[in-house]
Amino acid sequence: MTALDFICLAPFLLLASAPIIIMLTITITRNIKVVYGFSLLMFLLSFISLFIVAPYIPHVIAPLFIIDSYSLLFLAIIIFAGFLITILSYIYISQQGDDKEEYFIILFVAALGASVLVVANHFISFFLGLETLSISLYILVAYIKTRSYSIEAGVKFLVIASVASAFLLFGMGLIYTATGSMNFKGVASALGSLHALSPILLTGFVMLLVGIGFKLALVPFHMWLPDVYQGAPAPVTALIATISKGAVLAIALRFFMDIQGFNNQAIFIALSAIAIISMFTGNLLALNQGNLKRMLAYSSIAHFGYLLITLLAGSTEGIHSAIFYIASYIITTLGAFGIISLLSVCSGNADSIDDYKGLFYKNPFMAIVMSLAMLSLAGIPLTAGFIAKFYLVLAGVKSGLWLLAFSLVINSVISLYYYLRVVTTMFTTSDQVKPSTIPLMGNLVLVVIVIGILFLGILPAWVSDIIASLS
Amino acid sequence: MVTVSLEVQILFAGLLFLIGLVGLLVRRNIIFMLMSIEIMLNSAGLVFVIAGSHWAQADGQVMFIFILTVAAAEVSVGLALILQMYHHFKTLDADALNTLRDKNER
Amino acid sequence: MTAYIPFIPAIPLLSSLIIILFGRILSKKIVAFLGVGSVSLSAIITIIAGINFISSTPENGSYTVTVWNWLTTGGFSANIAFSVDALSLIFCFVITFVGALIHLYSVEFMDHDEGFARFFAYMNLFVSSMLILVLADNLLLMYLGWEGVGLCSYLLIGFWYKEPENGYAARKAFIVTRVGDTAMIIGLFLLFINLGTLNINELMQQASLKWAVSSPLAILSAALLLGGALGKSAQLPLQTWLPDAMAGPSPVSALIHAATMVTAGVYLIARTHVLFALAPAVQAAVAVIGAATLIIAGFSALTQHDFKRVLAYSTISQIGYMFLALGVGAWSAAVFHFMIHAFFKALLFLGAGAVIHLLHHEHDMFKMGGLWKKLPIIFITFLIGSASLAALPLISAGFYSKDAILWFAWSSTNGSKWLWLAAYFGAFITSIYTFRMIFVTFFGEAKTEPTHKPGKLMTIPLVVLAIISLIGGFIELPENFGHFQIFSRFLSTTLPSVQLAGESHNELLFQILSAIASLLGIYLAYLLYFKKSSFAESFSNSQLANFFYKGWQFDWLYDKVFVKPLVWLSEINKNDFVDKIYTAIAKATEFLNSLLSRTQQGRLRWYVMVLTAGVVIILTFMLNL
Amino acid sequence: MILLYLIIILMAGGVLAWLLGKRSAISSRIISLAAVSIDLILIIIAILQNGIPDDKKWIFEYSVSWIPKLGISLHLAMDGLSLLMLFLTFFLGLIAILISWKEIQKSVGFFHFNILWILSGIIGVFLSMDLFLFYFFWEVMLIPMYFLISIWGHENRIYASYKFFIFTQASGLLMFLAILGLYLAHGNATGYYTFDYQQLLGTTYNPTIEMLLMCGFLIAFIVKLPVVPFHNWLPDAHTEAPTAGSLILAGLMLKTGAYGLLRFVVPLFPHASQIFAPFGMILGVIGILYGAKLAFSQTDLKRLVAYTSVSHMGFVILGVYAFNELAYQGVVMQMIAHGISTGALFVLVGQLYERIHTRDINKMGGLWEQVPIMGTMGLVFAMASLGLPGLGNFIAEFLTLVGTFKANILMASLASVGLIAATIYSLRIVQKVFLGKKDNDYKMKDLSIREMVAMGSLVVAIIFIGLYPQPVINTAKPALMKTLNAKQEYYQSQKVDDSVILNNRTCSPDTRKLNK
Repeated sequence: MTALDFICLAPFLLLASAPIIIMLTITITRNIKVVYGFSLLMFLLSFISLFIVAPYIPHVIAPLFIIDSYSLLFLAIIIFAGFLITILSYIYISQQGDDKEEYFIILFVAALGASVLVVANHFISFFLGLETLSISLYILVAYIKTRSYSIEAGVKFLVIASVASAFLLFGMGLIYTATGSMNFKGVASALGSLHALSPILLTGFVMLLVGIGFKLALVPFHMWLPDVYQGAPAPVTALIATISKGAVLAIALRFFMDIQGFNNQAIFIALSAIAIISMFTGNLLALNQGNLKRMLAYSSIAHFGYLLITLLAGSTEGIHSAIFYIASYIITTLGAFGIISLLSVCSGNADSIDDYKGLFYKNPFMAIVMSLAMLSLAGIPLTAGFIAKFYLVLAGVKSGLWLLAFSLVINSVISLYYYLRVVTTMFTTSDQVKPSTIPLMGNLVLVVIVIGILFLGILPAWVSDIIASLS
Repeated sequence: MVTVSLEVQILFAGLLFLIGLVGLLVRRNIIFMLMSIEIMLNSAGLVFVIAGSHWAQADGQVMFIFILTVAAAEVSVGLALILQMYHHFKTLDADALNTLRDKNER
Repeated sequence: MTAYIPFIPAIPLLSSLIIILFGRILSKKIVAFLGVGSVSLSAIITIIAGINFISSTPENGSYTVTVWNWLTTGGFSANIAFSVDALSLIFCFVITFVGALIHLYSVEFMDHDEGFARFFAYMNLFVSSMLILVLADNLLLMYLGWEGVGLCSYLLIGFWYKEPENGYAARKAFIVTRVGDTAMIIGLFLLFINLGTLNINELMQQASLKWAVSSPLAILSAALLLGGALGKSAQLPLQTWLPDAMAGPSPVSALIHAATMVTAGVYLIARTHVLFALAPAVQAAVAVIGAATLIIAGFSALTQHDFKRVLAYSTISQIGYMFLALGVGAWSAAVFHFMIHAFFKALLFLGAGAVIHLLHHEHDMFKMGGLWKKLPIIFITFLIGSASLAALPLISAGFYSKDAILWFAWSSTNGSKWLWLAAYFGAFITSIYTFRMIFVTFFGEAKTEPTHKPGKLMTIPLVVLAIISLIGGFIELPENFGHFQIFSRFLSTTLPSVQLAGESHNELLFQILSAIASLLGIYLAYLLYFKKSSFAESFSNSQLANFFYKGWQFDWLYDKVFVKPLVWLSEINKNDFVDKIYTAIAKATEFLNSLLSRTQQGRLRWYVMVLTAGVVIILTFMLNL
Repeated sequence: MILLYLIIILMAGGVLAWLLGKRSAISSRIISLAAVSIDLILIIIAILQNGIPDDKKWIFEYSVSWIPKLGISLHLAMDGLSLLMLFLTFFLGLIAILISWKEIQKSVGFFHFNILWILSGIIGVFLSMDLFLFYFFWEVMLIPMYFLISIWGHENRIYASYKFFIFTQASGLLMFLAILGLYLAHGNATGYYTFDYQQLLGTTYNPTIEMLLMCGFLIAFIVKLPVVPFHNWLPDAHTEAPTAGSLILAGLMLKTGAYGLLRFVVPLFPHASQIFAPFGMILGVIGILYGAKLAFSQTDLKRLVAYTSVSHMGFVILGVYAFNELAYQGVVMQMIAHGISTGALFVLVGQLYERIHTRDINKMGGLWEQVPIMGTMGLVFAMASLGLPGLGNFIAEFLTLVGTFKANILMASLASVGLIAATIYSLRIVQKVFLGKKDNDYKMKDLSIREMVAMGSLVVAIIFIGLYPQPVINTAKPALMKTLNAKQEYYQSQKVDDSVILNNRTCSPDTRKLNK
């Protein structure tokens, strides 16, 4: 390993050192504030370290990692989201029982796992990153031991995620068997020499798809998502919805683009079908959902159905739009879950949509943020979601994916109904007036999110130019 | 030395995988389910070993070691969760875990 | 010199606006002054214009005053412009002169009504619209007036809005005439598209240049215009609204539903006579419709109990005469009859109104009686009016005007003996029902006592109109009888004279015949209703009489054919069946939602099962492809 | 630049009104009144200084790039048609604020924020010359309207607001797809990818693609217009919206559909429009008659008026597909006249509701006695709605029908039957509400000065354009001729040689004028 390798691994080293240092501090004294402050600092440092790394890209750390602009961008998104989630988590977790400090340890491990995923270009790093992420998520989901929901979600998540991992591994094994390489590029070049895909290879791809599809919660691997979303503590749900999914999408994109999966007719058709079914299933399931977290889970199924379009587009525009989409999706989802976790702090669990009745009159700012988030998810102009959808559809139709674009449109319409339901609920007057004041830091997070949503929605050119220039 | 063709070897691993999967589907006890998952993971490990030997690379075995490690970590977390599950639900029946579900309400 | 023409309609309009805007602040006296004064002023201006016109008749018989350009676009142009010629002057004169008298009458008639100001606002608006109608130099502006008078008619029929029946009658009037109007506006489209203008003079020139006689376009456009005329003038088959329109105050009936508005159809046809001449079939239809209407309405008038309804049917019948005249090409005879009819029918309505007013709003003639002694002035004037209506020979104006029509119905090129027979028979019936009215109301035993004597404001208009109804006929005497034809000479600049068919007949014979019909009718009425013949009683109870009474059941027919289906349709589809489609879509998605929702029942092994099944399906698919 | 200011003033005014609204309701009312007035004055001054050119140039134009990589720019431009629509927007906007003075007491600041943002979205739609921007504003006006309905509406407001939003959004998204398709079609043909309207004019496509793209645009506009059978959102939305909402919906938002047809559908897709024309006319006639029939069926006064909108908007699509100047002038006139007259009817219903808290016409009757001024206003606008000459609607309907008559005699004649139908329902309004026996014990006050100002100005406006429509006609003419020429040029060139490709001009982004 060279010094350059170390420089390039700086963000990872920082993220990896954080849990160790926190563990050490806990052995000395348990002070949540210190841990919290330190966590923020570490996220900040690792974010800054990205700029240190930036001049040296692209850099390959053979054979496991590749640090290029694409991964840096995802890293930035992940660390940024991690930073905001840390604040939300602190506000949320500090209201819970004892043993709060360990939460942050695991949070960092999860972030590390996600970070590894985005730089992985080898099955081993892929697998390790994924498992690091997953295992820490099991713990985080079940973190609130006193709540049976939390435990149930944790167990379910663990079992199904393990099954999915097994599928993934088996698939990787099969691909390795067929191609003799575990490196993405190696797989791709081996594929290039093949005329047709052998059954082993196809089975391998399908099983790999199970692993990825499970994490992205694409139909038919989506069943766990609502239960876990609902059972997990709100900040953890936010973590799953943003960091975990973002990282998995990053690796999926990288793998898919490397092997040029869209060129294979069978894979193309299968993925198109999954995309369309995911859109419809997600949106239809969300339609009458009374639990906000479950609703967002279903909506996320649909959104990742949309995102498959970028994969299938198979163009640089597709990748750009995917990055933009995931960025805006993450900021938007953070907004939604931010509100949920902040509200859960002041009034128990704010899961049910009914809990949001009259929010506009109790705390207009929160209601506005939530509305913005919902409208952004629905893809209404002035918000990030609109531009994201625009880029996505544009990339899709440029590659001639009219059917997918068309079903996206239909689904956008269906989805309007339930997004609007949330908005409407917040604006209906209710009798019960609970004071809902939120801590300053919480407000700060919300402000950042609002600015993010609006900025991406009104002046998307800046960000999209950055994305375009980096790749 | 009896040489067995690659296909047969893979088929064998696949069989193992299926056994795990079927076990997972038919057992309700959560501990048995975890064990089935272990079988599935190991069958995957087996594929890597087979492939490694087929291509005469060490990578497959490296991967296998990683799989073992990860499986161990998973099981440890799993067991901890099962403990908590028993604490809350007083049962190890996986089907009892259905408080989180669609309520079919408006 | 001609710049004052626009003031003729503008003054009543202005007055109307003032009353609408400030009606509640102004005292009754000022409102009355404005209302009567504005129309009188218009009348004076009209007379001045008439004198000027006669003294220096323009070469082509008309002159135009453009006020402003209304709209010009895409080859279409219409001005707010007024055109003055003999025809419009006569109409203007009748409208303003009779209008002024009726306004004057109304001051007393409406004295105790809470809607005094409103009444005069509407009336002035009406006069203004009517003047615009007759003065318009293009058909679009005429249509403005046309609809304006329709609106005022609607407002005034429903003037006593608290009675729902009045509102119903008003709506009926508006809607039925609107049916005709729609035909008319389609006619306007047709004319514009084919002739490129709606200016009446240009239109007539273009029509005669571009269209041959009986060309389909000419026939179609004339027929469509005729539709408008039928609606406004309450001719078959759109006559049903007029009897109900009597729900309005009597001055309204006098002005709008007797003297002026209902004759707008006559004006329209006379104004566009070139077009009708190009469409002989339509012109013949005008004559036939007129003949049929006059008989049908005459029979209905014969059986009515309501004082004003008799007059209403009589109006329909008399306009039938005018249409007949128009149909046979006797343009000036039609206009002449219009003028005379305006005088005597206004007189009759005002007289009837006065009677009703003084008898506590009693409308039923059979509950009146013996009034000749108690209300002598009203009786005498009413008698004069009736004589005119019944065309009492020599002394009444109505004789001269109606006789001309009868004569031309026979003798003109378009005439025929059947038309004459119908008209002749109609004249006979006319005198029966007219004098039935006289005998029933003014003779016999008194059943209801009048409350008080009519005041001066009421009697002066009656007397003035009565005088005119007597002497008005002398301005146009038949050729064999004085041959004093100032009226048709005046009109000759605008309307062509009637074409007589072949050899000259003996006009005198026809005059004597019609005199006989008139006198015979009066005698018959005398027998039936003065002597109280039992036949009158039995007839009025018969089915046939009831059929006539109900206006030949046209209302019943229309109710069944148009109103009922429409109401039925709107009742069954109140909630818009199209909505069901969208509701069904929403329901379908909700159904899918509940279906899918059943898959999410929280069972771990089911989740794994689905996952496995998914893998199997995808694998099968991919391996088979 | 002024065009951008117009939008910014409204948006900023909205935010300010919201912020101030928390402290004092009156200040947010005044702020919003001021914002709209400033816009109105600004545009009047600008027009007085600049005049209206007769040729086909824009009166004002402003362009700055927004997402340059995709050829998206903030391109605003105004011609006579937009100018008229702007006037209408500001005029009705002022009235909307005036009539809400007393009606809205809940969250006043947010209410005015919504009003002003709707208005800014609407003028954005009228000014956008970039299709992406157009779609952007098209959506911007929906959200605040949705809020307006769902927060300040009547009993069934939630349902209505969903319906409104989903209908318009669904159709809007289809248009969005079509916009992208157009973008690609143009880009593929010329190699120059842009959303700019002017550049996209005269794109050549293969007929099927053109048809599909046109349908995408069309669906958005005819849902907005609305045309039967896509009208179902309208009665609900209009009925449940607060008065200002109904006024803006009927008066302005429906007009964006008509505007879209004139500005985009016909010039961009001349050939497909020609094919679609007979169907468009049939839809128009169906709309006229079916809307009228439904209007006649209703007992809820607001719903009744809402259906009259459906009927009146039938004339618009009828006229649009007649493809001649007369009909187009009629369409523009209809947009304005209907905006005023139906808006006024909604205002009237709102005023009645404020006083007697019902919209059921069976519970009304004989109100004239107590509120003669209101009755007179009602009468005037009922007459406007039935197309009485002398009022603006007549000019509109007359011109539309004459124009249509030129194109298709049968359709024009059938549509004329709508005039009778209009008479039937309009008179029913007057009769049921103001006339007849008073068998209720409502104590009502007649219009206040504020209400009279609002209604009075509407009356004056409708009479003015009824008697002197020429200024409107002259203003709209160049824009309409442009639309017609776009279509005719296409046809002439097609006649000369089918294979001539219209579009081999070379476009470069620099040729666009930046700021006038």
